Amino acid sequence: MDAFTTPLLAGAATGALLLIAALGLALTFGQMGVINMAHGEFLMAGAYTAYLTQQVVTNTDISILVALPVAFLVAGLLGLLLEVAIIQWMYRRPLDTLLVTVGVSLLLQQLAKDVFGAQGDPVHTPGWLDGNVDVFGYHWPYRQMFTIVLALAALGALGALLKYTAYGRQIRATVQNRDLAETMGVSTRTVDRVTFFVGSGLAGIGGVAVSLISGTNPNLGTTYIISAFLVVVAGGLGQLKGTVIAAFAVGIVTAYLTDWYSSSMAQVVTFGLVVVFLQLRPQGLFTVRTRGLA
Amino acid sequence: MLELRGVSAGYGRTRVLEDVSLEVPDGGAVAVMGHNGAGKTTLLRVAVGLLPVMRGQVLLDGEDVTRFRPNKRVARGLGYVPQGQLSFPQMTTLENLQLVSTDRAAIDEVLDTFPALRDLLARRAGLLSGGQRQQLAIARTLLTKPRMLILDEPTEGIQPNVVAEIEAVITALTARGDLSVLLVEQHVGFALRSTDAYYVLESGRVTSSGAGGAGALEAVRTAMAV
Amino acid sequence: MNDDYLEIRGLSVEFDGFKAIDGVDLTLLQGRLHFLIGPNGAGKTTLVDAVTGLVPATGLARYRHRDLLHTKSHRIVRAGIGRTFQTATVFEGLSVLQNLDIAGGVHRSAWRMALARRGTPSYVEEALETIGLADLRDKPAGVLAHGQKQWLEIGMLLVQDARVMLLDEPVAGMSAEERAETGELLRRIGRERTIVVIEHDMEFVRSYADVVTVMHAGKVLAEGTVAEIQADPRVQEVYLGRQAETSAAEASQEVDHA
Amino acid sequence: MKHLQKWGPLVGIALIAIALLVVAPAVLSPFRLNNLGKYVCWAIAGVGIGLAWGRGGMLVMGQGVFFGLGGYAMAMHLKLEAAMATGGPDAIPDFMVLYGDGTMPGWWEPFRSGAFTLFAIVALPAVAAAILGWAIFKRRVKGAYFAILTQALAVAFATLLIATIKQTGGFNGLNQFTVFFGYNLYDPVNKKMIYSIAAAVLVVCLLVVWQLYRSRFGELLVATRDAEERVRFLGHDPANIKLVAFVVAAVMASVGGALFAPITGIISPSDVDATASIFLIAGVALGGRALLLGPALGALAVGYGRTSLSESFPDQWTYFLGLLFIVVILFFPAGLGSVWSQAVGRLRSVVRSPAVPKHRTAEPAVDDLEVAR
Amino acid sequence: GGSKSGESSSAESCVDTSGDTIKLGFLNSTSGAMAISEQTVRDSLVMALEEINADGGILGKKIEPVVEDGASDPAVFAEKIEKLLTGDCVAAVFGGWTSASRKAMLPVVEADNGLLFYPVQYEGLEASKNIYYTGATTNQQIIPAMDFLKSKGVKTLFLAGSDYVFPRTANKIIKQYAKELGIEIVGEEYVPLDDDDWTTQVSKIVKAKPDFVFNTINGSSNVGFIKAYYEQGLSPETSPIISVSIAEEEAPAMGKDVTGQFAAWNYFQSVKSPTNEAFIKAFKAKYGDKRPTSDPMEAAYTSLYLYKALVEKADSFDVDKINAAADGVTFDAPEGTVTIDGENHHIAKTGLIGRINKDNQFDVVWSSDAPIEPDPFLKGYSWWDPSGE
Ligand SMILES: Nc1ncnc2c1ncn2[C@@H]1O[C@H](COP(=O)(O)OP(=O)(O)OP(=O)(O)O)[C@@H](O)[C@H]1O
Ligand SMILES: Nc1ncnc2c1ncn2[C@@H]1O[C@H](COP(=O)(O)OP(=O)(O)OP(=O)(O)O)[C@@H](O)[C@H]1O
Ligand SMILES: NC(N)=O
Ligand SMILES: [Mg+2]
Ligand SMILES: [Mg+2]
Repeated sequence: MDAFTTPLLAGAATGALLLIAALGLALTFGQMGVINMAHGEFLMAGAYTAYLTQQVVTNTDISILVALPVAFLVAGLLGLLLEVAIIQWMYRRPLDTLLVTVGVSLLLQQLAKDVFGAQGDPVHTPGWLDGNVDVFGYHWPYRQMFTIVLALAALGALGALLKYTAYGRQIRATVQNRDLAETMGVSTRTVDRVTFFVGSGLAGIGGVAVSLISGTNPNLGTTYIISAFLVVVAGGLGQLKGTVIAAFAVGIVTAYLTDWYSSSMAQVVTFGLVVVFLQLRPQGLFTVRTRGLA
Repeated sequence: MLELRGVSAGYGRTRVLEDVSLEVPDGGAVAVMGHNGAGKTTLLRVAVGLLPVMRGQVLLDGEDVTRFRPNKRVARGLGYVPQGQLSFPQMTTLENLQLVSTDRAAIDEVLDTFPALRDLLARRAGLLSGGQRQQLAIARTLLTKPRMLILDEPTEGIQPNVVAEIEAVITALTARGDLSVLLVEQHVGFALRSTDAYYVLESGRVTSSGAGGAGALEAVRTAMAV
Repeated sequence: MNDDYLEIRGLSVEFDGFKAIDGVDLTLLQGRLHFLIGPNGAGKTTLVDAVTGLVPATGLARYRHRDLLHTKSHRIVRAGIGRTFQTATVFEGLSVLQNLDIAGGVHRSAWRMALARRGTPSYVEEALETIGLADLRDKPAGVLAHGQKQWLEIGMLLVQDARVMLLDEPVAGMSAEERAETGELLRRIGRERTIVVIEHDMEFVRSYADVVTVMHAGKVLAEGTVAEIQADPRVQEVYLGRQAETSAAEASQEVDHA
Repeated sequence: MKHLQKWGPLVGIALIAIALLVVAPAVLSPFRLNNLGKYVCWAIAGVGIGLAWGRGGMLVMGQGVFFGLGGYAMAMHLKLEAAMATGGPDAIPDFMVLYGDGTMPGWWEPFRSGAFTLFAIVALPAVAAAILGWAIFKRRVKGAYFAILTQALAVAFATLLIATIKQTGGFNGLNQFTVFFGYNLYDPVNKKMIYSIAAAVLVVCLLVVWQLYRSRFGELLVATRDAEERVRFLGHDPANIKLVAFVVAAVMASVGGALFAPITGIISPSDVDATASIFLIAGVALGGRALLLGPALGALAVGYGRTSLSESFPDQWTYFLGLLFIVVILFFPAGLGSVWSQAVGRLRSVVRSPAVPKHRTAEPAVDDLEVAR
Repeated sequence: GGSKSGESSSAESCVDTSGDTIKLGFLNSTSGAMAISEQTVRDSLVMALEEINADGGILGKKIEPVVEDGASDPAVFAEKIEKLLTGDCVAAVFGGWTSASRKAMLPVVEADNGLLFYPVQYEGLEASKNIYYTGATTNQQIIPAMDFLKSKGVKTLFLAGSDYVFPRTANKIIKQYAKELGIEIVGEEYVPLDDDDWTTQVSKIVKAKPDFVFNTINGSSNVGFIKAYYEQGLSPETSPIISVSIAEEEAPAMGKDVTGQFAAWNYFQSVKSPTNEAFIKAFKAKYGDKRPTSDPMEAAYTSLYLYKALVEKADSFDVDKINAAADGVTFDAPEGTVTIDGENHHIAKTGLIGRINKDNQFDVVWSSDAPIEPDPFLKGYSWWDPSGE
């Protein structure tokens, strides 16, 4: 039984982590078309925020809870800064954003190393997350459940934002036709900034979750960025539903493969499976088509 | 209402408009005519703010809005229907409208003008036919409740009886006296019927202008048949 | 009878339960300018899409014994059927000349593809003159105005030597003079070709149509000469509208002036 | 004027040839020349990227995979040559004894033959790219999907190499070569020879793309980049057009990798992973992806920049590198080469470069991303 | 043209010994994934250099460091060491961490007949006349750790390592020795170096209930492993860990109280000796009170002093003369007296096992007492079969 449950539950937690990272990307990449390779470093910023918060709020039981909104803010502001300084000039050439943000990612990594040192810093798991519950032989850590809850909460909040507010329509309109949106009275500048802020902020929250797994280190972002992009792509650009399914699918499939073979082979095979999957659904899970050549 | 003063504009290093001046009075309707590539669309893009000027000024209600972004000009009452049946393809017809206003009554009102759209509310705009998209585009702009409509070949691709409908709407709105119109149109007859002044554009310059009406037909034809 | 006609029988196209085309029969003969009109959303573009492999369809569409509904788009083109698009799509990064040259390249061998173009092929030169873009030959097509792009598209069909041309609103956005020029052009090239034109401008239809088919709600509503069509109350009802008479009168006046 | 236009590119290639083949060997120390050789290998891959990305619009983020195929193919041969030089014709590479069970996998066997290796360096990437490209392009995967997919492949490829220590040397990669097709690799004269081969290969690659760019295929490729679906209605299958460019780019990357191994004396997963692939792209972007000479010169410049920046500022150089990416892409979207060609263009007052039109204001940004498809 | 294989040409040294300074190269990754570990090595090299210079230098010449970044990329290490040796004409190079970087530098340093001092414990099975290995080889760290486990009565062992050469080779040795010792290996798991997620693997440890876990994980991945280990309810009481890459620097970075876990090294900050006290004092004075000292940085520090001792014994910076004089050169290092083996260029080191206390320091619980002679090829161990599994 545990051979079945362990990868399922552990994989779901990995998937949740991917989901938080990918949700931000689903906004900045899926909605706005910006390929932000520095998104991983926003994750890293979230992790360092968790560490710094613990220096201030020394009670680790509450510091993580404090860290969540602070990390959202920190990473969000970083994202905003990136948008204002660089991205705003590049909306008409999305593929180029990839290269610019690679540069930003290099800068941020080096900066983290110079500020915090090459050695990682510890982030302590709060007492109430320190433990596990036995699920058919798998000692399911509370921390993993917390990650899943966190991801679902982020998903719910983002989903509501997109669905029930005018902002949701505005962001879609902006990405689909910037000029037209502008002439429909949408302030595309505001939309861009809000979107980048929220998308990057989500990465900050993901970073707090990651810090509970691996503490902090300057290279933390690189670990997640490509999988997160892959999730967004497999899920279909601009479709939250697809992103969710893809995140959990990648997390759980990887966990089973890890269980059966090895971590390395699991990575290789999962990437391979995504490629095969895109053969079947070339535009991702749920991306919708329009007519003609447009 | 809207005034262009000595505007030059273009793309990259190529100039398309050369020292164009034009005025649309409050409640007035102006037609711009010219051959393909004369710069009509460019002129309208400058007016809405999608294209920066190289020289000259754009004034709205006497205020210099040359540096305003389009959405600010829209907030001040400009409504723009671009050429090319543009829509937000991944959003449904209804969402396209709701982007502008979620007021159910207002939406109903424009749907009465374009009844064909009623059956298409749940369809994604990218799946509509060309003419359906154009109707949607006009409806969407009307929904912004503009004080001034800027229309770039609004009847292109629209079936004749709907063209007549659009013409009637424009006439009705201008007749109320609170709507100004700047219209680019290839159907000279339609254009002149709906407006009270015209400008002819040749290679980016205004080569002739005058009062509208049926009498202007001959003048425009000569101006354009160079 | 020669083989050079396009035959459509019982053609249907369905999108998620919505029948955009519903059992259309059409025979398109060589040498006649065939116009396809009908309300927005009647299925005209979809019909062309179906015949050129852009959307899946059922029924039958045949040209020179070739079953078009089961042929890939690029092979349909190779079989001699060309089309333009309702929103003109040309290669923005290439010059007008290059656009035309590429269009003439379908039957070039791999080896000749690897070689550079030397000079301007005569058929490209001819097309440039025909569509009146000779002066703009070195301009990137991306900077052409709307109408110029539409001419370029027609020019591309010319060098492609398409035997069947399906033109989706080719004169939309053109001035009256330009329409007239385009109409004459179509008439000239239409003699040895099968040409289908989708159009809403009734003045243009009146001036150049040999046959008119009216579509409505995915079906063929009527077919005949312009006069027959204009007299058809059903067509007036769904398409031409109450003002059909007045606008016809006005249009003839405009023509007189032209 | 017309002549300049026609022969200008050839003059440029000739200048590069003279600089690399005559001037550099005369003025550079053996070490610097060897370094230059390494950049030349990247430039060879870069030329291919210029074709696929600059002209074909395919942002190939995983060229490390092909670079690696060639690099490892060559390295396997050199490893076997080194083993056979000391241990006789049946000798196997040292690491297989150290980390493995002292047996060699069968698929290594053919690489004992130099001829087979040379064949494999071309055939392996060609076949791999053809299969991959066919699958990807026929399914019309493009834009950002394509970019991220290829990047993921580079990650998977590097992970696979690391995980197969016994067959590929894992994280360590393959190194400690001593002989290159019979020539002693420690002899400076021979190193110079290998450098010259690399430089000559680069020149040949430039000539190949020069011909491709001016050919009708080159125009068709640009057409496919700009309006892929429209190409279908000219009677071409865009997948085939893209496939050709993709395969040519893959082979060039592979050849670059194959020369990289003897020049640097090592090929390891970090030379072929996602980061390495991005650096390949960076050079091309810097130089100007749609230009003829831009990708090669850009790759050389990035290679040189990495070396000299890290020598001058060993602790801060990644800042400079990061800034370089940002500044170049932000301010010179068509690459530094475009500054030059624009200046020339202004002189002639004709812009004939089939590069991306500068102002595409009328188009929605989604076009490049294919969101709307 | 060029010569066919056979006549190996030994490069002429370009080291300039005429001035009153001597150039040495420091080649560590200060960017990329390995910067985490290698930065500390760089720090202690710099400290040793300052001490030596303050003390009059080597043979009266002040050391002039030439610093380079290996960028965590073996090919860069190969390029940079060549640059240091042939361009800057340094007399010796200090650095490298991963075996990949060392393997990449080896042919270069041999071809140029230069010197490399490599300060990290590694998987052995190598000896080059141009490299001095000042970290442990397997019989000075892995094998003592196994002896320690045997002495604790361990019956079952679980192997957890990063997926690269050092852990895989170390585990190959461990498995063969375990068979000899009658210890059963109940699981073996690897995770890529840059991967932090150990959940699935740890759940296998939970299931296997081993007496001990042998940890050959490198770098930041250790954090993920340790967190997953405690999360799933494992503890030093049930299945303690013995690590070969967790030192004083890493222990507090785990974000977990790792008291009671073990590590095998040749140096701990807690080692009691006057030299070590001085070393710790100097280090903290230079880098701050919070920075601990650890085995790799001690080995790096020692390597520079060993070089000084070598040069002074040979009375020359010439590589061949240094090599000729190498055997028996000693240095009173913080870890104790170390001695160079002139044959294999490794050094004799004392094997230590420490247990982590609540201050994240290691209490020595086992010691080989005397320095262990290096045996990189395990010639002295009859159970070792290089081509066995
Ligand atoms: N994005 C652009 N970049 C460069 N040049 C452009 C661009 N858009 C238009 N032009 C050029 O500007 C000129 C005027 O174009 P514009 O679209 O304003 O013409 P128009 O009068 O609206 O024509 P049409 O009746 O065909 O719509 C044309 O010659 C065209 O080549
Ligand atoms: N992929 C699709 N999915 C759903 N509905 C579609 C799709 N494609 C077309 N339609 C619908 O099919 C109908 C026919 O569209 P079509 O574009 O053929 O009309 P048309 O006759 O060309 O109209 P117009 O004159 O406005 O161009 C329209 O109602 C359109 O909304
Ligand atoms: N040599 C090591 N620890 O990689
Ligand atoms: Mg226009
Ligand atoms: Mg249509």
